[in-house]
Amino acid sequence: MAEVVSLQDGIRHLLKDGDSVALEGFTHLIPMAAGHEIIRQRKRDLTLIRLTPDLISDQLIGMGCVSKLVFSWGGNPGVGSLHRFRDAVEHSWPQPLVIDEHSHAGLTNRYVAGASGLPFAVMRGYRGTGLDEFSTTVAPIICPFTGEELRAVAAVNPDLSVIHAQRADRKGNVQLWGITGIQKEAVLAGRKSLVTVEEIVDELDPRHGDVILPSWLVTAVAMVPGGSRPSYAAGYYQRDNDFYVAWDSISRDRDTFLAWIDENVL
Amino acid sequence: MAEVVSLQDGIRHLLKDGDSVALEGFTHLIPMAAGHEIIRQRKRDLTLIRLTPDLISDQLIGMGCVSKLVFSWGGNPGVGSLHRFRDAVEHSWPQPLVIDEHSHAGLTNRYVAGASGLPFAVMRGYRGTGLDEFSTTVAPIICPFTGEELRAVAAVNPDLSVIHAQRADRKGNVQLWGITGIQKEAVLAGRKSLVTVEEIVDELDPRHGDVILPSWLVTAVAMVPGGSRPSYAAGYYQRDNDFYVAWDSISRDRDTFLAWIDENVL
Amino acid sequence: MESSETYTSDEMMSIAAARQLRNNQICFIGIGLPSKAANLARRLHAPDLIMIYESGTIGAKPTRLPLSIGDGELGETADAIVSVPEIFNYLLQPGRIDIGFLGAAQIDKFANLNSTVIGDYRKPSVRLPGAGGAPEIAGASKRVIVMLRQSTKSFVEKLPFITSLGFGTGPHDRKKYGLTGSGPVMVITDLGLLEPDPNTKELVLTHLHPNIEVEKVIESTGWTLKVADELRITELPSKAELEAIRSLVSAGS
Amino acid sequence: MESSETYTSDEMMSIAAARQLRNNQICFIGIGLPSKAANLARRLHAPDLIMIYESGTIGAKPTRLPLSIGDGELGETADAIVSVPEIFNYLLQPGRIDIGFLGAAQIDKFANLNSTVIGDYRKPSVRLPGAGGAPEIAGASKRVIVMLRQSTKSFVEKLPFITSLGFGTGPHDRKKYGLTGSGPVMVITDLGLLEPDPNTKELVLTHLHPNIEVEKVIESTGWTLKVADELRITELPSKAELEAIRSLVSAGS
Repeated sequence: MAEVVSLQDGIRHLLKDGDSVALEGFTHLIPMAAGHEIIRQRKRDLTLIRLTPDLISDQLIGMGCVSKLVFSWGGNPGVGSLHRFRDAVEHSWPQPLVIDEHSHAGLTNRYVAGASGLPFAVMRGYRGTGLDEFSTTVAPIICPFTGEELRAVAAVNPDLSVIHAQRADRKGNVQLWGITGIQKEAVLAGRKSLVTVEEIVDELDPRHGDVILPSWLVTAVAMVPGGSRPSYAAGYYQRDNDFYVAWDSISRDRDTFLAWIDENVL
Repeated sequence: MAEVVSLQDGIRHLLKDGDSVALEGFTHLIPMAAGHEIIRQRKRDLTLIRLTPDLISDQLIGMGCVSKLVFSWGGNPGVGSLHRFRDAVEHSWPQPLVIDEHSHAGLTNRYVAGASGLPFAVMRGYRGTGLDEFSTTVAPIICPFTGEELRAVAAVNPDLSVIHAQRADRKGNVQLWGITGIQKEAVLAGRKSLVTVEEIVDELDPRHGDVILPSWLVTAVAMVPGGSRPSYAAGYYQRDNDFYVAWDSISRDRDTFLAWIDENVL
Repeated sequence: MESSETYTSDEMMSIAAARQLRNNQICFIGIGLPSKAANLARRLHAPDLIMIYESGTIGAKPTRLPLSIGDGELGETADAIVSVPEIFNYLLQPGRIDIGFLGAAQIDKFANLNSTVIGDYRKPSVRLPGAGGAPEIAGASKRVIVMLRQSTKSFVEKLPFITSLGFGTGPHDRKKYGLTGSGPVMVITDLGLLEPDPNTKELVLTHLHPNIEVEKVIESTGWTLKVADELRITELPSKAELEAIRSLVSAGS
Repeated sequence: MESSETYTSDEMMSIAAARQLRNNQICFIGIGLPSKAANLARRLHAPDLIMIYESGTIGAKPTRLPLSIGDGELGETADAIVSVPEIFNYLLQPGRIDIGFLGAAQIDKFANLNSTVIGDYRKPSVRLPGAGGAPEIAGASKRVIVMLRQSTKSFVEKLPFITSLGFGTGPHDRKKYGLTGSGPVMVITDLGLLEPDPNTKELVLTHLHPNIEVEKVIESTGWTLKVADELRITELPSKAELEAIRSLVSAGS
């Protein structure tokens, strides 16, 4: 059964240096506050796993928390580059960044395999692309019935999976709705999981399109109102698109970036 | 886009002798009326695919529509045997019945593979059991990353997949809720699909837990109120448990069975 | 030791099974005897037992005993309903289930189960319903509990068909076949309880139900049944247990 | 032929792209230029265009141009929201998408796309965002339409990295690599339209946008560009098209 904890305690007890950590949320419900707590606790040598590394990944990378990134699209959606990500890959600042790069479909299926207790998943894809050549977590596999060649992708099972959701009840049952992306699979693939929520309520009344994560599938829940800003939480607040645009200039320069983190996160 | 048709026309135009046809619905929303229409149209040599062949399968088998059954549990839930199924397997009455037998997990993953455009799916299971020995649609597969031996199950892609749902709109968008079982995968795995519905409405207002099948994923929709009886349709009518119990004595004897079909279906 | 009330052997079996379940356990429930026992446990000492049915309901709290594993009340009272692929791939296969709770038509001394055929598979004398969820429940649940009535027809030397693997031919087969759960921990019958020997994994009679003679159990077993040195007697059904089981109304009735 | 109104080359590109979409088509929409063109088509001749975004929204009808593929309004106006695994495995992979609509940083003469790096993969001079959904959109959609601005930096002889396969090295590679869709049918730029030669699959300039000289297109291409014998001129943006594109308000603005 999930334990209700503070964000600080959740990150302190569930994540240690050197761990792999998934932070998921597809534009919506990105666990930004949890990422900031990781920065504040100065976790090091993390393998960060995320389909769409965006601002929170840029911040974690820029602050030197991440030594390896497993991802499938690393940009600022609708705006452009992630400058801290680029600086790490192009100039090893503040430290070298190892990458394990996939397509969305590929990393998605790696989570599905991880959530399913399988060592790999099968898919069409990769063949003929550079991704096939460079990734060590993609391999050929032959259909035993048709002889067709497909691709296997290795399961991903993060040491800790972190998501943000709208609500939990006091028993730790979690409810999220709207665009729920890959979050269910991320939590199920994780060896442990931490869910930050907008609020903890007595009862989870049904919401259309909701995904329920029963308490026994979650390790810990922490109440963090606004925990997804500048991403959004449907039913609570909107996406701060202006901040996403502003991030481009904040993050472009190392000193500006560090000053922003110093003022806004630390 | 799905066409709105009569049940009679739907079965007539979408299903021909010798086809494979999935009828899905897990206790809930079983497409009984569609099965009866198949009997009335005296379709022959069908491969019937169904996780839980129950009364409708018993009737189709007993009426000689089915030459092959792909299934994972063939009983009358909570009651006992399916006597027509047993009679076909044990005494080839009214004709021999070829079976391709799986576990629920196995046939489920065959639908998942079929829905996913893959020739097979990977799972843990079958090893050490008689199912592994007798099925030609299960094969060993080795994980290219860990060397672990698992099982591949062949995709199933029915010529026609039939389900029953609560509602559709006039454009053919389908909405079902409650226990929705394997129906989404069955429709997506089908080369064609027919959905019978309790009613056709102007607008599908949201229902908690609903599954939406957009019109462009469905071939045809037919309005058949009560089309699931004696199974049930959440929000419309309850399961007729008495009839499930009564079926045991109706179906035990060939003549009683034929008389019942004559009176109630033909 | 006499009961203050009379009870049937089926009631004893269900009560003995219900006692094995603990509150907050995650149980994957087969239909029939297991479903009855689990719902009985919910009314007694395990109100927060989390029942999972293969139709997709998680945490259902039915007021009546469901006739089928997809009854309407299971859906209406569930904490969540998920698709059948999620039940098997996301919840069962990764080993998240504490107790897999199964019935069967036949069992052998290594707790392998048959629910497929009597006789030859290709020309059976009795065609049974088949596997359903059982093989993977038996394979992937952390622990498995089996319930079936004991007779020489059901407790057999050699199964005509292995639907669900218990321990195969001994202590090494589960590993050999890559099964991730630890397998059957108890077989509950109308006569007593059997548990696998920790070393050989052969079933051993460890408990007799009240007023059952050990000879009766041995005679009702199709192999030479091993009996524990310290054979214990199952506790009599309590008044509360009997009241609870008799108040379980089936949805079909 | 002069337009009665002035317009930018980006507007021409978006309008030319929007014209390629038909009502009721199922389109898998990449963010950026394709999203703008698809939403423009919805406001013009294709109100029932079914847009699929990789975040999981099916049939979204946004009133503003989304900044991201997971904007709130996409979810709120969708016919259905599904999980990301469903989008890729159930909808894209089996070939249910009519048009895969992609942007890229670079393209080569066989319509292979790069959105990963400029320079060496292990030590890139410019690290781009990467693949996202593009490789499988390019592989599995029935047909693919590509949009990117034309220059010798973007239209290159040899890609540093193939993120998404167009035709590989010629007409046989899609089959060889098991790609199920038929591949790119058109590349829409700010200068004109390119289409693959039916036999060689090499891109051929088939349309010039109004007031663009063919020499300009050839100079803006990093390989020796083939030009169709019958080079046609794209129709001028209509008043309605220009009004529609200018009324597209971005969610970010």
